[in-house]
Amino acid sequence: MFAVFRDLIRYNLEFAIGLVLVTIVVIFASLSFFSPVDTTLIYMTMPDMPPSTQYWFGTNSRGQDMFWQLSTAFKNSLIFGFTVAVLSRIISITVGLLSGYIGGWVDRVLMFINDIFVAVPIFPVLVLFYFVLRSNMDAMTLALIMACFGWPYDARLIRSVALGLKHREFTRHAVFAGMSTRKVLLEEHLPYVMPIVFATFMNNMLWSIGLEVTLAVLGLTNINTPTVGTVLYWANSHSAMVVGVWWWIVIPVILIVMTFLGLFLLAVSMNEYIDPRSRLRRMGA
Amino acid sequence: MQGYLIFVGKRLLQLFAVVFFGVSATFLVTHLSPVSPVEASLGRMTARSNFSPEAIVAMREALTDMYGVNEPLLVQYWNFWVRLLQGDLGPSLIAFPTPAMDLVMRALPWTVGLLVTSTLITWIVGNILGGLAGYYQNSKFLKAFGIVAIGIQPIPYYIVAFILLIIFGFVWPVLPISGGFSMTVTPGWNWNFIASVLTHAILPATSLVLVGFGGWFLGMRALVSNVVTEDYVTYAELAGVNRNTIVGGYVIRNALVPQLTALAMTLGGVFSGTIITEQVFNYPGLGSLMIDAVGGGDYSLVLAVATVSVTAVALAIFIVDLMYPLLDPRVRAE
Amino acid sequence: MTTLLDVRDVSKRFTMGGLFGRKQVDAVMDASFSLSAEKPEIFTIIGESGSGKTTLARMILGLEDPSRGEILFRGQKVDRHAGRAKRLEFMSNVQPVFQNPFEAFNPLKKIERYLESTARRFLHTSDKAAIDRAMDEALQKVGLSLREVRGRFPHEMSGGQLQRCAIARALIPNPPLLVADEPVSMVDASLRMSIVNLLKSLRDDLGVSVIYITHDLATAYYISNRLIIMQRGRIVEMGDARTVLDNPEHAYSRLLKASVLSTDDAGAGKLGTDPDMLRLANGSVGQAGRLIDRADGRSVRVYESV
Amino acid sequence: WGQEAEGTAPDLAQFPRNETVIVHNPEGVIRNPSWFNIWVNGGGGWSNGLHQLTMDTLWFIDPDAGVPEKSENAIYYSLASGPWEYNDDFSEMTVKLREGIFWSDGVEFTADDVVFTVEKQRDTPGMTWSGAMSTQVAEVTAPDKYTVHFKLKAPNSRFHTVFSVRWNAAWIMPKHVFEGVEDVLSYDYNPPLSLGPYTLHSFDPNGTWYIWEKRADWDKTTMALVGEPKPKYIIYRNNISTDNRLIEMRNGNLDMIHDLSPEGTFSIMDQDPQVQGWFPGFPYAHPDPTLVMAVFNHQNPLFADKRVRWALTLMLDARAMSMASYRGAATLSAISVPPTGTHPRDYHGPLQDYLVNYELDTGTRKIKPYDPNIGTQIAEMVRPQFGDAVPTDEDAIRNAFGYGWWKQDIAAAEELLTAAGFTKNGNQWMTPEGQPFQFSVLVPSEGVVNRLGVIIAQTWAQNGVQASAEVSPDIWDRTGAGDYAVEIGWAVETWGGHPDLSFFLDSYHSEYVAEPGATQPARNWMRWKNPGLDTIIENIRAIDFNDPKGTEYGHEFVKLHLDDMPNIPIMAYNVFSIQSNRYWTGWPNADAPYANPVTNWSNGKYIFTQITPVEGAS
Amino acid sequence: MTLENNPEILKVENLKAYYQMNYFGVSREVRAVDDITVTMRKNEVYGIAGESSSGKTSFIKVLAAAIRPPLRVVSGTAKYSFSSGAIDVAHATPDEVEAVRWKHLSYIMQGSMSVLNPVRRIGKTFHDFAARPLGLKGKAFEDRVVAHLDRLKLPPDVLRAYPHELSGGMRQRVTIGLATVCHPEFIIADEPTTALDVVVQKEVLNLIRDIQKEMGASVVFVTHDMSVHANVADRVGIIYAGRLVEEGPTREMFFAPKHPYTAHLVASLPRIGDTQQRPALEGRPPNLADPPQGCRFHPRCPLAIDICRKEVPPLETIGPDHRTACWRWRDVAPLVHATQPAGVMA
Ligand SMILES: Nc1ncnc2c1ncn2[C@@H]1O[C@H](COP(=O)(O)OP(=O)(O)OP(=O)(O)O)[C@@H](O)[C@H]1O
Ligand SMILES: Nc1ncnc2c1ncn2[C@@H]1O[C@H](COP(=O)(O)OP(=O)(O)OP(=O)(O)O)[C@@H](O)[C@H]1O
Ligand SMILES: [Mg+2]
Ligand SMILES: [Mg+2]
Repeated sequence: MFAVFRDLIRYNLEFAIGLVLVTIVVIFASLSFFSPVDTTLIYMTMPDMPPSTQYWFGTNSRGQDMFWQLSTAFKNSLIFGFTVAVLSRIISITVGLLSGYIGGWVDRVLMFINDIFVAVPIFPVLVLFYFVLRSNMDAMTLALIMACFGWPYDARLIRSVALGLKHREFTRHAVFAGMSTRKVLLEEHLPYVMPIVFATFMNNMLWSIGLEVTLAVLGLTNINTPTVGTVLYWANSHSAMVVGVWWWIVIPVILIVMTFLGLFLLAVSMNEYIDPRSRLRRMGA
Repeated sequence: MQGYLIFVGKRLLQLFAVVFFGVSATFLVTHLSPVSPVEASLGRMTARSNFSPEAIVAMREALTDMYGVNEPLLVQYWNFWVRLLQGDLGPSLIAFPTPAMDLVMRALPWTVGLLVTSTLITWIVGNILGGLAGYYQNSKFLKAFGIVAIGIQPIPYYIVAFILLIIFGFVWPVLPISGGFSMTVTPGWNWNFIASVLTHAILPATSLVLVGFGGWFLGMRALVSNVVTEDYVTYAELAGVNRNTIVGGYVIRNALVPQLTALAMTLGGVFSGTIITEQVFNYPGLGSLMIDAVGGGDYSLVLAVATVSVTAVALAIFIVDLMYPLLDPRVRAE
Repeated sequence: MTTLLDVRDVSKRFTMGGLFGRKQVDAVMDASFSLSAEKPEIFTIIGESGSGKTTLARMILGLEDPSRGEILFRGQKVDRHAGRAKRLEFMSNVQPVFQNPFEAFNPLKKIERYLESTARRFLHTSDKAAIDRAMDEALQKVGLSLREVRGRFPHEMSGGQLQRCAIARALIPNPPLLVADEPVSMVDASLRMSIVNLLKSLRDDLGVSVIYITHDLATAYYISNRLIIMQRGRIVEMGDARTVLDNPEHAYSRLLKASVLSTDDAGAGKLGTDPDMLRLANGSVGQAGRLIDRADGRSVRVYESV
Repeated sequence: WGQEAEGTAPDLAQFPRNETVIVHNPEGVIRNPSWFNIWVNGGGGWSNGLHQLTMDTLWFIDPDAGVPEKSENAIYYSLASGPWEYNDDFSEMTVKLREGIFWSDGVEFTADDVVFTVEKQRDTPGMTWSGAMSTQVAEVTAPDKYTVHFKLKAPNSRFHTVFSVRWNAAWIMPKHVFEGVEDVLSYDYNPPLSLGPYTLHSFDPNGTWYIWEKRADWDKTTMALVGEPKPKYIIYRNNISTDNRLIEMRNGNLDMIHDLSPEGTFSIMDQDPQVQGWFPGFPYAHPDPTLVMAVFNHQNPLFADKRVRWALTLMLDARAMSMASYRGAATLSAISVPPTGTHPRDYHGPLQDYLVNYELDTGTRKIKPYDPNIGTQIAEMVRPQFGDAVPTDEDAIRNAFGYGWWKQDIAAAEELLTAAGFTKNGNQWMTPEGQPFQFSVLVPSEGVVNRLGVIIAQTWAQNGVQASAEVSPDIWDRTGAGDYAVEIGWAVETWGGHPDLSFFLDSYHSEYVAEPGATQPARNWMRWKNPGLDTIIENIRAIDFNDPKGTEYGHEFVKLHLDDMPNIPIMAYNVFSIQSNRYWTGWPNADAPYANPVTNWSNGKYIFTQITPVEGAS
Repeated sequence: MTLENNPEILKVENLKAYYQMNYFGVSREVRAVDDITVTMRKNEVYGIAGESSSGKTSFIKVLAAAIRPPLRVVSGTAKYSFSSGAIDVAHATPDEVEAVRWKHLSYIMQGSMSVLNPVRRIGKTFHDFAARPLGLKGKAFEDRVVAHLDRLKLPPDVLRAYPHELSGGMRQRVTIGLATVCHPEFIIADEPTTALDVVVQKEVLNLIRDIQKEMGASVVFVTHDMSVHANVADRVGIIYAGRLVEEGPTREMFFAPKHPYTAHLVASLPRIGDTQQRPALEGRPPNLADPPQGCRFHPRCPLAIDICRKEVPPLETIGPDHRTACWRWRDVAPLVHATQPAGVMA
């Protein structure tokens, strides 16, 4: 395992860069656990200070130190996005692979449910949940609800790949090698859909973070909890771009781009690792 | 042929079921929401004027009566279906007594026009580039390009939109930044109008494409990575088949089916509109209609949008399912 | 006499295509035969490409439901949808060697996984050493070793190596019935002999019955007890292997035998086929006919018009 | 596209900028753009020019001073030729109408129109003013063509306000159109007739713009009394995002903006010298005649004790609130009257001494909590950033930043809480029942009030009260239903230009306070009941609108409010309405406060009579 | 018939091609092609046989210029002399290779049943593969393809079919058609008939032979089926453990092999009507990652002596066109007689 890791770093520049990017962001986000300031408070410092040695990322118009603000925001958003993505991945992989592999009425029922979830507009549902739960609507609950809506697209995508895998000889071979359905799905088919899982993982994370932004803007989440969404929401409502408080926007954008580029590079190199054939392709085919 | 018809029939049943359950779910969701359309209307009518408390009470009663919201949920549900089957979604409550469907139909062409076009462009661009990037995994250019695509994708949409707005609306004001068409043209099938609609759509569409294609890019790249190692690709390469043909006809084509399903679903989903585009570019559409409807507790309008959207999604999936055998000749109709 | 495997009037029809054209393929039509439990034998299936051999094998393995007829293994219906325990029980008794070794292994996974899983599941052990031993033994039987195979991905192996791995895997549970679909198509003559000899000794020493699907009439003659010859989904001739092959009766069987290349006139470049034979053999295609039992124990399909 | 637009295709030359004013309509996209029946809520726009340019009714009361000489005490006699006339017990009202006023189709406006308007709405539930008419009007008649006579169901000295436009009022319907309409509730009134100086030219079927054209016979409307409106065309358009508005104004495609963020305003002021706000310098914004306050729910036992309410008041820091919400651009008010329009003259100025000397008993000592210099302090705080734009003159500072507010006095607040039986456990206040003093503060989902609410909750939290801001998109529903503890919003809204307080005060009467859980009508969201208050209200009901005693009662109310502190008045709701002098000039401002510049107010039409095109601008 | 005097078209010299990997914690070197020198002539069919995993496919991949990592040419050359010029495919640039592909050099991959794009109609595939090298368009191209298919006994209909609609034999023929439609000078085929029944196999072989004759092309093909070599090849080369151990005219190879492995291979063939127990080779095929010293066959060779264990036997020419790499080739003949069933030599 260690050797794999070492070789990934050594031979795969993408992996190394991706790892560095993601590590930086994760460390940055983890710093929020040691934040010396309460990031929900406003007017704790001079507003609108550009980045300096005192305030590395400057301060915003609400008098908050952007360093800690962003650190907490990234912690919250990453945890949120990850939770949604992981949960909905679990559902979509399970449904997609099962549906494709087992077929028949299981497939029909699952796809039926799937289609309903695709078809029902998520927005009124979120609003309803908001009104019903109100202040009990915390990030985790929201993540759970969104996970329930984040899987069906990808489940269909995975299913369509799984449909092809079902008829491949190696699946039958695996069955006769005594592998259980779970094993067949997880060990034989899952690697095939892993590239899709990675890709949809990122898309889903973006979707959830984006939807969180929209909800924040509409006042359906607590905008005083720092998240990437609320940071940008506040920047926007203080016309930060117009006024020239660029660091309020540019720094979070750079960080989020770093996060996703890093994840992308990691995903690409993981895909290569999973598929030994593409590993070879990169060696200069 | 007969077998296929049976398949179509079964699938059609499923379509109806999806629409039924989807619409019912939305019905339930909206009617469980505590936002009261009466209060919302009342608030709008009485805001900033000095209505006496008695007058407000009287109005509340009148509105409650008029909107028929005092009936039991089951009765409302039954009435809803009875009306829906007659093609009537009832009056909008925030715009009482205008039929909700009228409001939807007015916003529909804009949203659908803008979103369908930009989604298609996004899909095509994303898939072609994703296919290329997945195939030429060592190409420096495509790698760089992939990084740019992946780099743009996570930038929050309104920031991208804002940058476009500043660049093409202010710094170099060559494109209109508001509305669906200019005030100086007459809607209709005349060139001025069409040109105006097109120029007004450029910025919103570009912003949508910019942030949107990364997702397809990622998806396609991932799908392609399974295909490039297939024997038929290797063989075509060995035979010196034109690279473009390999990418298009061999690699992308084989990875396309799942992306088509996703496209269908996305296209179905455009019927819920995009709130932020509509706000930033003042573009008419369903997104903000939906927000207004939800905010105003306007069940009828939410349901009208939802019904259109649910039907569109279900139909899109249905069509793709029917086309599956065409897209992938190997597929056996079950 | 109890039967090990009873194939009763089995047919399989596939439906292909979609929107416009729909095609029905009768892959197997009314196939019947049975294997006895007491007398292990090598039962060979020979036939045209696409005549339904693999389909028949799949149905026996319970991977495909027959459209008609039924298949019984030890008196129990072979059922794709049986419970997991039952299926496992069945699999420990019947093991396949799949036709295309390039397809039979997941290209993303190491080959040893299949062997390991088989050993773990059917030898009911989770002792690493025991599993390794079982794997190595099986691989040795086909001229490989665990050392060579371990850590390798399918694309790192030659076709023959893969095919041998597939055979080795099927041998691990010591099943009473082996369904081998062209198990030696990709190995050299020498290895082919050793594998064929292996099948033979499995039968003779361990009482394993083998359903042996092949295009190689010579090895079929060499090891099999009985054989069937298939053409377009139909069994056209069935009986004792040597009886049939020494003196084939059905037109297609005869064509088959005549088409076997011989090394006798090596370098002479004789590749012609007798057109009359070809015509006769093709003449029976599409006709139902009837299987008639002959005195020498074989059955031959005859056609009214012929 | 839904429908063909009205009129033919105008080409660009048809709207030369020296003839056209472009106004921002804050309503957002209008859902049902072809709906002009303002008497029914059909999803059409109101502030899209419809009620500003085509509607008229008996009187207008400007929230600011009104055009000099054309108005009296900010009151315009519009369709009425003079003031309202009540009988002695205010149970009947007679109105004399103006002669020579014509609808845009050439039909003359008469008393029949007024009678029709009242009767139609009274008899058709669901129309906008039907509640107002049906609960009050017993009979309406037209003794002659230019006189209307109302018999009321109960005496009401403020009945005329139903027909007095502040933001809007019961607009008069054209009888000759509506009498032929079978179902008024589903009639879209497209194209609308106009009783004002403009008529509909064309509009966007998607509801994002409306173009209005000046009537050739504009002098046959009440606008003739004020002057000729200058623009030939007025375009109302919706620009939803702030950035979009800013760019459009800088590109010369917008002359009046309804509202911006404070920061957006500061930046455009900084970059575009042609743009102006209400105040020539900081804080630029126009104070609305609405008062933003922290509203307590009096049916919540936590806030039953006025010492608690006062304690919470004294915990607040006016400077922090001003900075956090408006970045200093707030106009503070310590009393329950907004510091806008003519109110400083009538209330804030006269009551200043009273406030300075106001004593509060904390239970252990007496303090004077008022700080008349807060405005100066805030001015000093923002001066480093805005420099010369910040006024230095004391009067100007008072107008812009308010007359003063309470000093933050934590010690006094703690004494008050202790006196009320609260105890402090570490840094946490506990109620007399031993529970943590904990509640949530309802704030709207965006804008300056949201920012204000957040800092208020935060300040309380920092001082040991577990208050947390809760964003609520349905804040109206919840305050109405009493489903909240503290809300940041307004329960006070006045005429602005007129000292009468009945606009909000009448509904404060205890008879209207709803049971817990039931919806509270009109403004008394805090459900405050006070016998003294009822007396004041009844006194006001008994005198005429223009009776000078009204102001005295107003002062009484303010004092009562101070003693009881039922909600905490904080600041005017300042609107960052700005105008561009690029093509048009002569906009109202603090120096020439002849009209409220906020674009959705229907009084705004007076502005169009006062502006002039800029020479050589287009 | 002898082709001895035909001009050379391919000259392989000291070719070494190894699989080299050092990645993800695994490092491995497989010497799949180890020092092969061989010459092929114009208009010749050269059959390659050998043990499974002895490096046949690897060798042929080099010849087809299908060298992809981890396969690397370590040393040696593989030079073609095409009518258009000479090219060393072991070291040519992709562009150079591109220029000769299909026009001069075509390749039928192992497992050729699955080399057709499942979602492309055969006609399209033909177009992809052959239109450019042929330089034909539209009708002219189609006519040419139809004519070629006709020669392969395929109806023109197949152009409109998808691969899955064809039987295995048809697909195999399509692949052959693809490889031959441009009349290349050199055709490389890796087990082209493995999956076919004997009837179809015979047809297909017949076809390859016919086309080769007609076009005057050279064919090198790999198969395990010695009877196929016997009937198709002009010369046969035997590869054992990455080395060419013997090559010679087909007849001689079958009737007078001069290497014990060849002898064994020929002898191990069973025939119909023959049930005699046939011995398989003792021992296992050598592991190419760690091949034995000296002659690589020695651990399994009945004739092995000391020298065999120490020194690598050179490839000696022992007759016209006949070369062998065995220290004891002179002693092989009795072996043949000992293992071959009676009557074979007749
Ligand atoms: N899953 C399937 N769907 C549709 N048709 C099928 C399927 N599997 C097999 N067939 C068809 O059934 C027929 C029999 O195929 P099968 O694979 O059993 O032949 P085979 O005798 O094994 O041939 P070969 O010798 O080439 O392996 C063929 O025509 C084939 O095209
Ligand atoms: N990609 C690879 N990586 C590592 N080793 C490989 C790879 N491909 C093949 N090999 C090894 O190289 C050796 C030669 O393989 P090759 O495919 O050339 O054999 P072959 O002679 O064609 O065998 P067969 O007749 O079974 O097809 C084998 O030991 C095989 O395991
Ligand atoms: Mg088969
Ligand atoms: Mg090979």
